[in-house]
Amino acid sequence: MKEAERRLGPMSLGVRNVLVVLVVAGVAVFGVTLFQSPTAAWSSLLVAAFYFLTIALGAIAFLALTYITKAGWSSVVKRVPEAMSTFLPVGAGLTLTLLLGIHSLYHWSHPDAVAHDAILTAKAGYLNAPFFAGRMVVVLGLWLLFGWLFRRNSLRQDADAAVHHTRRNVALAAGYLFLFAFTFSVAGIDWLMSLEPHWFSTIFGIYNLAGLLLGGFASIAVVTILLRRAGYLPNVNENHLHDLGKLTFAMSVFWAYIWISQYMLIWYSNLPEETTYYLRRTEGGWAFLFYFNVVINWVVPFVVLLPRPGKRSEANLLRVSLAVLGGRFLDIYLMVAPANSTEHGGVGIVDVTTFLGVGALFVLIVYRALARRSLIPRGDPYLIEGLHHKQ
Amino acid sequence: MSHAVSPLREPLVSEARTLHQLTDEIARPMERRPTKAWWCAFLASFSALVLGVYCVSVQVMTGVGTWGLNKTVGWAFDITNFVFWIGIGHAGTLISAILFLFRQKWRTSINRSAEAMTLFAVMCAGLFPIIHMGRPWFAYFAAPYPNDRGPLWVNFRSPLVWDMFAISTYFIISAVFWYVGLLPDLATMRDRAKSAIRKAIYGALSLGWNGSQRTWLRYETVYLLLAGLATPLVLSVHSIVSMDFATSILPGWHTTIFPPYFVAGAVFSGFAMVLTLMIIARHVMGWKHLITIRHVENMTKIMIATGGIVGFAYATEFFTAWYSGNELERFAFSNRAFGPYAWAYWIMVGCNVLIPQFFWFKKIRTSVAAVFALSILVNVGMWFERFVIIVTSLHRDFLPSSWAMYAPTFIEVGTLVGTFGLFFTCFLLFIRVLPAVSIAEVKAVSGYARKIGVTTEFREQSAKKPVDSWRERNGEPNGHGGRTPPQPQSTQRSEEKKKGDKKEDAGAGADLVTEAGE
Amino acid sequence: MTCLHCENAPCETVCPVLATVHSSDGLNQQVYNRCVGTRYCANNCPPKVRRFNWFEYDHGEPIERMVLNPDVVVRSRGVMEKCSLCVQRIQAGKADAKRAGRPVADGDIRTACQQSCPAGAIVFGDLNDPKSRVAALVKSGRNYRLFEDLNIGPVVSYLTKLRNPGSKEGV
Amino acid sequence: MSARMFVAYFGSEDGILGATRAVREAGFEIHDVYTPYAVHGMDEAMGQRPSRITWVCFFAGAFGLAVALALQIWTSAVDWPLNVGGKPHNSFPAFIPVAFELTVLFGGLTTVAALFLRSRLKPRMSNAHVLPRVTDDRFALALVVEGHAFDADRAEAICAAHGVVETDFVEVSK
Repeated sequence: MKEAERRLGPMSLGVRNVLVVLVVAGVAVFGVTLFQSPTAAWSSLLVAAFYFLTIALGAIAFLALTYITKAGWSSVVKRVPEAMSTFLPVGAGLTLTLLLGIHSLYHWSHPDAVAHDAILTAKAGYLNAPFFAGRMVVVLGLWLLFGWLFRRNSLRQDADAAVHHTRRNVALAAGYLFLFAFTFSVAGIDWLMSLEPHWFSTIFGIYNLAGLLLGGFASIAVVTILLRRAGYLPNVNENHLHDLGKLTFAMSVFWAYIWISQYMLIWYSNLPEETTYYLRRTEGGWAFLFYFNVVINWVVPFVVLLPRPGKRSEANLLRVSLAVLGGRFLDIYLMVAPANSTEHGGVGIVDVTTFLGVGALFVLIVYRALARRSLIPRGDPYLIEGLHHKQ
Repeated sequence: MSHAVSPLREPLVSEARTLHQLTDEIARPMERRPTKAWWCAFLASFSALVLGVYCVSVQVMTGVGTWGLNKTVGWAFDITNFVFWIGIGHAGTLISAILFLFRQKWRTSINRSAEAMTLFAVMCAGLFPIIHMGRPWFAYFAAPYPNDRGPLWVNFRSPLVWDMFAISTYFIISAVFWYVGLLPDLATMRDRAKSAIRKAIYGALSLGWNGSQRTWLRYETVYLLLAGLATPLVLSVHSIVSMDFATSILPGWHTTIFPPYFVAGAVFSGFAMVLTLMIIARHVMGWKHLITIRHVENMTKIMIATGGIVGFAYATEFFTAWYSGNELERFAFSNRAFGPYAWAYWIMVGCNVLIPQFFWFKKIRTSVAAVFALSILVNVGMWFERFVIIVTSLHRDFLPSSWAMYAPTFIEVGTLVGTFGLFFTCFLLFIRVLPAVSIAEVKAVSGYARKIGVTTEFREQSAKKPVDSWRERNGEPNGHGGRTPPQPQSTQRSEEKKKGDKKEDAGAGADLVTEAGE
Repeated sequence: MTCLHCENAPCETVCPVLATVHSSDGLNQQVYNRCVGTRYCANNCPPKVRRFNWFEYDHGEPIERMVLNPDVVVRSRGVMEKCSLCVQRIQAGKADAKRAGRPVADGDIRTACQQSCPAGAIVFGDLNDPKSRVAALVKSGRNYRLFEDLNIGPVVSYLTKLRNPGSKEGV
Repeated sequence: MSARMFVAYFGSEDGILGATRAVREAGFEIHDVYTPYAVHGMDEAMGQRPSRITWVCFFAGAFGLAVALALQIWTSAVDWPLNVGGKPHNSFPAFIPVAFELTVLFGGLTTVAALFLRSRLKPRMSNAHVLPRVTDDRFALALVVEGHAFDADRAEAICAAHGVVETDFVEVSK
């Protein structure tokens, strides 16, 4: 292996400039909209921040899951999720910014609204601004800590090839997965479910978790394929793509399973306090997006990735993963936008520009992280299995 | 073997064995007479089964009134047992299908018994939806068959109809999966059989399996496909079972988290049962090198994970009931934790949330006795989980005027005991007549991660021996281009038999060398 | 309490064998000879108004049996039952009207409970007929339905007492 | 139906894998390989194409799905539409579970039936057609003898290089 294949060179200036322009444009449009329609602006930031935060978290979940299941094949791609996890501090910062827009986003944050609403009064012990902010700081802090630890241990292994780094990460993964399921569930309830403070669904946390894993795995596939096309990661063969495809496929089916569980149970029981959520989203312009969400997040990956060649073809996997990443935006958007919008459907300009701005930031940060370290985890004891992976 | 294996991997078969030794060790328990312990266990199980048959007969002849139900609590022991047994079955499919898809090779030595367990558990479970009916002789009404009643079909909106489809599909697919997995081993049994009857029975069942690679390739494809089908199937079955409750409008039953939560709970309790059975089996059958302490550990780890999901679901449910701000929801849960059935609730929490936390400690995970005891406690807890969900939600629902209490009768308890009798009777018969560990699959992984592999050693051994060629047998020391007329078929087979005996001796010699080499 | 004959009856959707369905009159019907007795309907009934035949009850000697209502089927064991809003009387009333060649008039059909209530506190009629007494009472402002937050749409409703809103009175 | 074959027995997976690869490269026609367990990489060594049973499974599953949806929609909304709890006659979300189950049932059963038919697996009382010990600890390589010039010396030499333990001419059923 040549050193050049292991290291990513600096980003070309043209690409870099485009990304910087996107970031600046995002900030500008967001700033302007903030004065015209603060709810729309904050909603767009919530969607974009949550989207990229969950992709970084999905990458950490991938690492934790492969550690705990003692997967060997994933060793050759693990630098990709590690690099993606470095977006976490920025994502956390953007999420904290949302606290400034709490009154635009969350109806329960207005004390006078709570006072006139018996249900909101009953929940005020949980849904109040200080506690909300406190929970946000704690969950973000925990994720930052674990993301940093996983990557640090893995990078240290490059130098000394010691097995104890792997063992330590396995132990960390066991604890982290528990902690993460719990904290992410809290985050889902707080940031998204409480947008409609009367509505509740016990599966909501798992629904978001399924989406997070789907988006995380799809984006790992995308970055891996792009690097491979550029001549890096020469050890990633179609068997690895097959596994990434399988995981994306499985998570897509899992997401659909959770989606239908929530939808069908609420449809069946037909209780007014629950059906409001779906009634709002199946009216007017939202209806098309609502059903299209299922098509792009489940039907497309299911049909394309079901046959074996579908998962092993680089181009195929790339296309489907990109479709899924688009679907993830739609999924999050559908949880956020209808909650505070009086309009019936449609994605606004500020939603697009903010999303692209945060996305450009994401690409800049992940690229930097990829370029700083060897793309092959030389010291990983499972590397031998990853290099000779075949199925 | 040429596979690249990480130095962190440990062998799956903990002691070196030749292939023939593996065949022998797994097949021998079926070829010798049953032990005293087996007879004791069998008699105990069979007595329990007889008790169950008695209780079910009384109930079917007299009416559901022999149970402790009332107009408020319409389901209790019946559906609790149903969900409990279905849950037990789920670990079998998880081990055979999901772990297969995840390439967790350690599943090989436990999947056969776990799948058998699935079948027997589903049999026990399937009993309850039938006997819980007021008129079980009309159970076929729930099937959509052409009829002249108008025509009257069934209500495809009813979760009970979904259940019927789900459970019958689950049973059929599990049975087929199990049988397909058994084929190579049945052939091994056929070829080892001494008596003509055994030979005929195993011969008929093994469908003429001859180890052909062309068949193996299709077989492996089919196995993968069945695993791919069984994985969503097992998720769907318990999801559908959970929807019996979740589609209702009853606080405590209607909650959207039920499908994934029930699946996790099912796997949790199923693994507890697999552990209970496997710990006994490895002890009684002397299979400690096949079902190693690492297998036990891996299963406890899965229990930590699934137990964690279950605990997480309890917390979510409780929190959301409060968060909903809905008085009925809040009451349903406070009644669970502090009402008249609080004892059942806290047994459930204790056994399902606290007990698995012990498995974080390696000392406990590797202590077979401790794991055995804890796995039984988990099963107790999971039984109570279903009891709590069903009874506490029903007994105090919307109108306080219809609140009531429930207590089981002798008939209900006897029926539960009877299903345990059925389960263990079937299982004990199973280990007498079918290989309880997959011979072919264990052989395939016996050399895994072993530096001085069985296969290598055997090859060295055989390479040293002079090749037993057809030439010598025909008395033709020189080559002749392969135009030899082989012996007539009839004599050839007897010839081969003799040869077989000779090889048996050679095999034994090779074994000795292997052991000496260790 | 009696069956509320909900429009979105939670008992109906869960029955596997279609033994409880809605009639075109708006009744929640129970088909005894189709019922297999899963008791699922009773579990899912918020007011818990369904009754199950736990045993085969003794209906006595042929002479004793003559006290049973000849218009109503005797339910066997293992079958769910409940208020049918005197479906036998509804059918008879409709048949009488048909024979007389006129539509069913308000007050033609009286349920057994209505007939036996000395205070006349129970009113039965066609809700779709705006001129019927029951429709007028429902519009009176005193009317309320149970479990409205469950969206089950009970057809049987109650009137609040005028002077003491705390207590309830039958329809 | 049976034909005479040259059969070489091996005591290990590695032996048979190597020998199979070698005889194929040398141009011998492989009738089949008989092994006690599924040997990984054997399909490649023998030059087998992936099984087409996957397609059987896919189409059978799709057929099951279509049958299930048709049955449910027809019985609930066409044949005798009943008002059940105010739910629509075509209650599609409620039909998903049964549709899924029948997809799996049709797919699974048809796949196994296809395996049995294609591999001609059917009950047989005797094991006369099975090579000795291949269900225990032997790996057998059967080469086609008839129909072309078969060089037994060369075959034997190749097998010997891979640790053959026994060679024979046997009538093997086709």
